[in-house]
Amino acid sequence: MKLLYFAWLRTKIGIAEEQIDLPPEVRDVGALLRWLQGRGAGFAEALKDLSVVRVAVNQDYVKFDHKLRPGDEVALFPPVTGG
Amino acid sequence: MKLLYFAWLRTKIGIAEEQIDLPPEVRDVGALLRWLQGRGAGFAEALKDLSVVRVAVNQDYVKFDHKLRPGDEVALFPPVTGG
Amino acid sequence: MIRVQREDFDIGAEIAALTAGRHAIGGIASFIGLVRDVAGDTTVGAMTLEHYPGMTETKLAEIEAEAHRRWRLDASLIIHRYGRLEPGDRIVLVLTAAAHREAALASCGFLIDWLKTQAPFWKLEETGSGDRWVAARDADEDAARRWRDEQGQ
Amino acid sequence: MIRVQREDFDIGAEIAALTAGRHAIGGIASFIGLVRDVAGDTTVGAMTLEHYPGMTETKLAEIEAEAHRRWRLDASLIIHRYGRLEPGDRIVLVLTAAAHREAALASCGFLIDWLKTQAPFWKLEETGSGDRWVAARDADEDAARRWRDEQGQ
Repeated sequence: MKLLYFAWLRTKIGIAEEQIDLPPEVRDVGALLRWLQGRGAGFAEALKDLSVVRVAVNQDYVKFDHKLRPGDEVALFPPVTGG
Repeated sequence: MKLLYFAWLRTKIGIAEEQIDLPPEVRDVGALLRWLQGRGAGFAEALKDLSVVRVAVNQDYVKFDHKLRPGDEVALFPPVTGG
Repeated sequence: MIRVQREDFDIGAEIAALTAGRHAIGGIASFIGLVRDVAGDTTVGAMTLEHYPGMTETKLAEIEAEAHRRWRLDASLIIHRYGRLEPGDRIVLVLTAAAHREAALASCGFLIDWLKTQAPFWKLEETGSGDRWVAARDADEDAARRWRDEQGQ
Repeated sequence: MIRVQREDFDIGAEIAALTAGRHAIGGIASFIGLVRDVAGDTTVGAMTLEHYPGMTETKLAEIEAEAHRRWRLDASLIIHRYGRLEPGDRIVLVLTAAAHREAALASCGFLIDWLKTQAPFWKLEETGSGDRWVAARDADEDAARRWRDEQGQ
């Protein structure tokens, strides 16, 4: 699965993009976020307040109960501030 | 008093502008319009439906009860259609 | 600023002149009105815009001042043309600039709605069956009325 | 049409290209967003716009299609820039063209409100006290929410 991080999620985590194999028990977005929180201090800090984390799967906004599949492109980012 | 006519009021009356001396009994806009209606066929035709006649005195919109004074610039025109 | 002119205008140049060096501006809203080649089910070849010189400038300036009372604007511009215009020609430009988009967008809508019912212009259309004066649209009066009871921000 | 680009844009040229020869168009509404030199009480020297290539284009196209479902539009254009921009620089252009002004003005407001909450862009401001990511404004979310229950025309 491809993971992308944008804006301050990227700078706090320290990487823009990674390829990971999900543990089998991580089946939806919420489980992914909890699993990522345990991957180190940068992840814990970036993901400590999930109310300001938005998730897109395959470039479409999803809720935390969205089911994940191998090969998904999952992006994590703060609320958008364009325009 | 200077009288100005615009758009189809001008084309029906046949003049764009005239200088007139008002009879003393014509004291407000309503009286002026009734007096003008009696000045000939063009005036009668142009002013037969006063609901589509707008009046400006000294370049400001006024109602038919607006009092007139010598030297006023009075303009008659249909509802505006700019923009 | 207001301008009543026979000549065409260039929106890019007008925006540049209005906003040059003014870096507190975050949003510029604009509206351009064009001559259409249809009116109802009739083909329009051209139109002539007549206006009331003097009153036109006064009314546009009043309308602009009212927009500045209702919204916090950094700059604004109204250009209205008169004379003979053909389909596709520009008739009117409204520009509003503000720190945030809400004020710019709302005041731009206000200005064009208000101008349609207050500025002394009249359109004479050239159609296949002769010339005809354009009648005022009830929808324009309704659009202007909407602002009478509304507050700015 | 949508474009996501590093380069600046020229509103006059874009309007000309979008509306050339289309004489059923009576009104063109536009909004341009600019980089401000202030944010709250802080001076901003410049900003960098990051985006999510791929998703940005998809989202902008969806937003534009939604505007065409809600209003009868003849043409529309969204240009959004990314990269480093300085105060006074243009960030975004929204253009909508329709037979009448109501559809053009309303859809222009809809597009910029919607884009602010849906298009994946993030602003990093350079301030005197260092770089900082711009926080989303509640007012933007409110503005977008307003359209969710509203009908087009």
